[in-house]
Amino acid sequence: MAAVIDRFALAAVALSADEYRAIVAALGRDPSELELGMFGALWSEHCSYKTSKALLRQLPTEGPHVLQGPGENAGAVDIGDGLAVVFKIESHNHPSAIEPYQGAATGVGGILRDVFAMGARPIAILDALRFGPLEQGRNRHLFQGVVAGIGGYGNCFGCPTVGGEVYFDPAYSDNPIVNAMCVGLVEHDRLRRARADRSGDLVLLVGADTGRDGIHGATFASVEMDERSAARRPAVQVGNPFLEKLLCEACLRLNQLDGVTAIQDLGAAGLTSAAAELAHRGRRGIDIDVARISRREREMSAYDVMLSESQERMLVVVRPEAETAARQIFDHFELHADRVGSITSTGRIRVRDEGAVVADIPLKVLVDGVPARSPASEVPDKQPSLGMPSIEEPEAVLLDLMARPNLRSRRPIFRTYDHQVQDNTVWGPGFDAALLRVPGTTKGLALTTDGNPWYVALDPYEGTKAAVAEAARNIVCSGARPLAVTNCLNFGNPERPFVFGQLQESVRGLADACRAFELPVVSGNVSLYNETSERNIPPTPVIGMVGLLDDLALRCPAGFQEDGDLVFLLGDTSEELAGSEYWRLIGARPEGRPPIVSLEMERRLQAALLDSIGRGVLRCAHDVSDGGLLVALAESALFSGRGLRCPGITSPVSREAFYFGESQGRVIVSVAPRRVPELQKLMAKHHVPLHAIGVVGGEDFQVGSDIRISLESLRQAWETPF
Amino acid sequence: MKTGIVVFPGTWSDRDCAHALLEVLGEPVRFVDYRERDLGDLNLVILPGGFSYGDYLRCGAIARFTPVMNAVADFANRGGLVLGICNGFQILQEARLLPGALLRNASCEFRCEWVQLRVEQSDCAFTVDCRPGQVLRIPISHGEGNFFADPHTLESLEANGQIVFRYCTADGRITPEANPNGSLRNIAGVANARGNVLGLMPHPERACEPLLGGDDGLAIFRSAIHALNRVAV
Amino acid sequence: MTYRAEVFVTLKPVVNDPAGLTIRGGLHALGFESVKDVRAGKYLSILLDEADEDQARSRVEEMARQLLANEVIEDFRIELQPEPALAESRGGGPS
Amino acid sequence: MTYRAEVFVTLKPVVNDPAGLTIRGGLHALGFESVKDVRAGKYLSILLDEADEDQARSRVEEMARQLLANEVIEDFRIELQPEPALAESRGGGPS
Ligand SMILES: Nc1ncnc2c1ncn2[C@@H]1O[C@H](COP(=O)(O)OP(=O)(O)O)[C@@H](O)[C@H]1O
Ligand SMILES: [Mg+2]
Repeated sequence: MAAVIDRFALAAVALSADEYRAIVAALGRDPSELELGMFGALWSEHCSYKTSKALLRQLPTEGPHVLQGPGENAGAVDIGDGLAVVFKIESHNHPSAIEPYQGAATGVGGILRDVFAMGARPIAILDALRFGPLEQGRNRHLFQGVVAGIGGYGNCFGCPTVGGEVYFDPAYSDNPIVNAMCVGLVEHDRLRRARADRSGDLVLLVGADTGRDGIHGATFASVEMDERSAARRPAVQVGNPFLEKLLCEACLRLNQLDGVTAIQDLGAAGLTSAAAELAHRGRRGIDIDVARISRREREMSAYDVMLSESQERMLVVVRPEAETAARQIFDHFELHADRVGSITSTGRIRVRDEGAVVADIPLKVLVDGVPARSPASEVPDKQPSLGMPSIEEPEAVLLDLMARPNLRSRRPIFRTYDHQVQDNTVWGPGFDAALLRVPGTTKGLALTTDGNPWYVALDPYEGTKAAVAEAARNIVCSGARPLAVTNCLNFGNPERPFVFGQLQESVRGLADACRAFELPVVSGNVSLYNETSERNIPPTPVIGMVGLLDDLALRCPAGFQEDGDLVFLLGDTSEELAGSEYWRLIGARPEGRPPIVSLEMERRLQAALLDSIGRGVLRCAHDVSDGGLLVALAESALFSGRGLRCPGITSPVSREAFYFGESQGRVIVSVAPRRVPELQKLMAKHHVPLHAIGVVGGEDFQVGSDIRISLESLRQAWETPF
Repeated sequence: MKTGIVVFPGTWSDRDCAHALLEVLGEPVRFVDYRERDLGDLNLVILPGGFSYGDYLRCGAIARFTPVMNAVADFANRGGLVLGICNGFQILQEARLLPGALLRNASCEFRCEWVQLRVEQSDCAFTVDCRPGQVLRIPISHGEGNFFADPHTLESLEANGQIVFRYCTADGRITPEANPNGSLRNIAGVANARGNVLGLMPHPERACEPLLGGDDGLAIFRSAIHALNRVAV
Repeated sequence: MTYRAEVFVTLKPVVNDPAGLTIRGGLHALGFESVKDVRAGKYLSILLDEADEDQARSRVEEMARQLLANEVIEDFRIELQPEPALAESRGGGPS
Repeated sequence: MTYRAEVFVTLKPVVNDPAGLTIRGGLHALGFESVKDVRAGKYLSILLDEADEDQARSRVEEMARQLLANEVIEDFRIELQPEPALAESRGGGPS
């Protein structure tokens, strides 16, 4: 190893000594400092997926409707009428922990660029968040900053934020989770791949000037946070949603132009990653001249420029004869564009600075050459199911549950998000899935993110399965058919065997569930090293799902609709309380077996629901999830301000498990009395158990002799502010 | 009738307004670039919502100096109908075509939700189809919609009937709880003295289809159409 | 000559200041009980080339009047110094 | 004793400043071509009761560090004077 390349230099780019030796072997020489920086970035966990790649191969990624699976900026799925839905979810956990507003804002900015780089117009944002308890000032600061940052960026940009989730648990105190998903629409023939496959094309860098932003942000996201990271070069930057809006409009217009070969956003590892991946996907090479790049600061080195992660920049590859037309578009939007290089046939990335070649690397090595890591793993034994504590006062428990930070109304959060702009929002946040009109059609898109963290913590395999099942159930309750999945895997330090074991099990659960529901995974993101001072976050997979409703007229709401309608529970309840909100309310230890999804039962349930909704049998459907049956019933009552009378339900299991357990595969529905026979017939046909619950109406929420609360008191509890 | 929808850098409800007018009401529209200087072909000009220039200095402050704003001022002075929605309202105030200013919401938070508006005046061009006292349900979506004017201006607005909309409860009462942003006297929309320029914070273009939650916003666009037809007759 | 102008834009005293109130609330919550009042404003630091100080000041005043402050709700104050050692003028560069 | 602290919060020079850039663009469009750079920041005027000037300063510094600025991306500067003729402490009132 060269004398200059010591342990510290490698640590600075987060490469191992073995990886360094692999670089020297591939190049046949020592890398220059710039080259080493480029390797550090592209061989980082964040860019190379070196630890997770092998696991992710288990995921089903194909299906008849898939137009683009993983590997591009975002996945794309056909929705008919010549249209495709484009979507992806991504994490911005580390930056948000340091500067919550800007960290979250630039997270939204990054995922928006992934979608409009595909030629799609962003039509929705969803955000999945996890924080420590708000009683601690720092957690509150993070929570408020992140929520403000998500709204701040999306609202200014003009893309509605229509859904997401927020959970609180002490395990996220040091390390919040901030995942953002973006969904876009594009005509099939305008779907664009970031693939430069024609030598001689010109490479334009458009948007913000390049500053010393987040240099090594990619590697930074791949090593644990510690006290030192605060002292490093600021890895957080100030987002510019206004500039992003102009960039988006320009890219969408550019996308209609002949002679545009590829559009690629600059994200982690900046120009290095964008240029290398663009050229490598097209099996070409690329020359970059850093001297041509507009800078925000003086005396920036080639290293600074190649590794800068300044936001709001895009690479655009055009045929030489299309440059003028492209520039007219940039001028129209007052965007600055530099011609920074060209596509070559060399298969190499070559970087020049004032004429001198400062880096020259075969793309195959840089993009694909990182040796896979397969850390030791330790899979915990399956936990036994635990016995039930009994409850004295179901009414008090219900009120307590409704007011819990994990269950109370999220309105104080989502009313700070513009969830209507673009005029397609049929149902914004607040229900099971958001529902958007597909402009110009009668179709709807149902969108959700899900990932109960406690089930995964108890059993990563079962918990991840449950997350997929719940997401699909949320979509189905609206009347839509699940189409495809994106996912964000937020885990701790994979070099710790128990963390890698969690990751393995979680991915296995994701793969099994997606296969069972025939749902392709078309995009995703892995965020590892969520570890602070040796404390690792609990395993946190977040599932993003998109569903299609052919006729919006057939949508099914989540709230009770008419007095006198009859309410039923579909699906069976088991003695399952571990991992539930009730479990945490009574202070039970976080152990035991989480609710187990039967994929077979779940498939039947969802088929039965779609069948009944399609025939117009149901007046409402709401999935039973966090908090259990009574919470779900209370929510359906509060959504529409209609009470419920349950004459006294005979519980097949203990009262606790029936009222507050979170057994999966259950949905509550309401139907007009005259349609009950049809419902019964349909459930019998699909072999789905049906239990009578009660009747809609009145001002109260009443369950046998156990509970009688006014809707008003329920609402007060539910609307406890954060 | 022909409507022009002005697009500033950072505007986003241009497309929503076009959708409401063209697809829902069947009215022809044309987008007007902020660099244009001629509005000769138009009867109605809409300054839509959004974050012009990011709203970085002050909402509407920079947009107000774009070339199109001279044309908008001329158009307004000639009696043309001008509707400023949200950011458009802020721009009209910055341009002094409408009185007052809009401060940060009293909550210091952005608010996107359905609110109720009471129509205070039906002789404004944008409310001729409404009854005074009628309640319209229309969403807001803003962080700075807190109407302010000095006491003298406020009095003259009241006296001249320039206050066109106030935030109200579902049954039309003007209460502090119905006020989503701290606006003085619950003011949601004001007109100029002549009644041909209206600015309001709520987004009528988002309330034009029952599928999206309600269509009370149509009353405002229809009023403008009828007012123009009346003049034309 | 290059000058650095500092422009302070504040809400007029009669205008209420939601941001100031919110910050005061935040400070109280953090235990800074001694805080009686907070007013929030904007601070702009502008680098400009002008022939002399008088001209620089009058230009900045024009900027403030036309664009930087809205006289319906805001007041402004300007401070000006020569910026001595500015070797080179690069677009967006910091001082 | 009552003091008035002025806190100036600015983005660190290495951090990009979209607001500053956009304002500079607006000034150029208005014909203020001599403007080379604009940085946008916050200006806070805080009235507080403390025993003496040193204590007031150190309290305000704590406030800035904890709430008013985020030192990852922002710098701050404090100026402090005694506020002499403050008869009475009016809640949200102006200075
Ligand atoms: N961070 C958020 N941003 C936007 N919407 C949110 C957020 N958190 C929760 N929501 C919305 O609030 C509602 C309730 O959330 P959740 O309890 O997670 O729903 P479910 O259990 O049906 O998945 C959903 O409609 C969800 O989209
Ligand atoms: Mg859910």
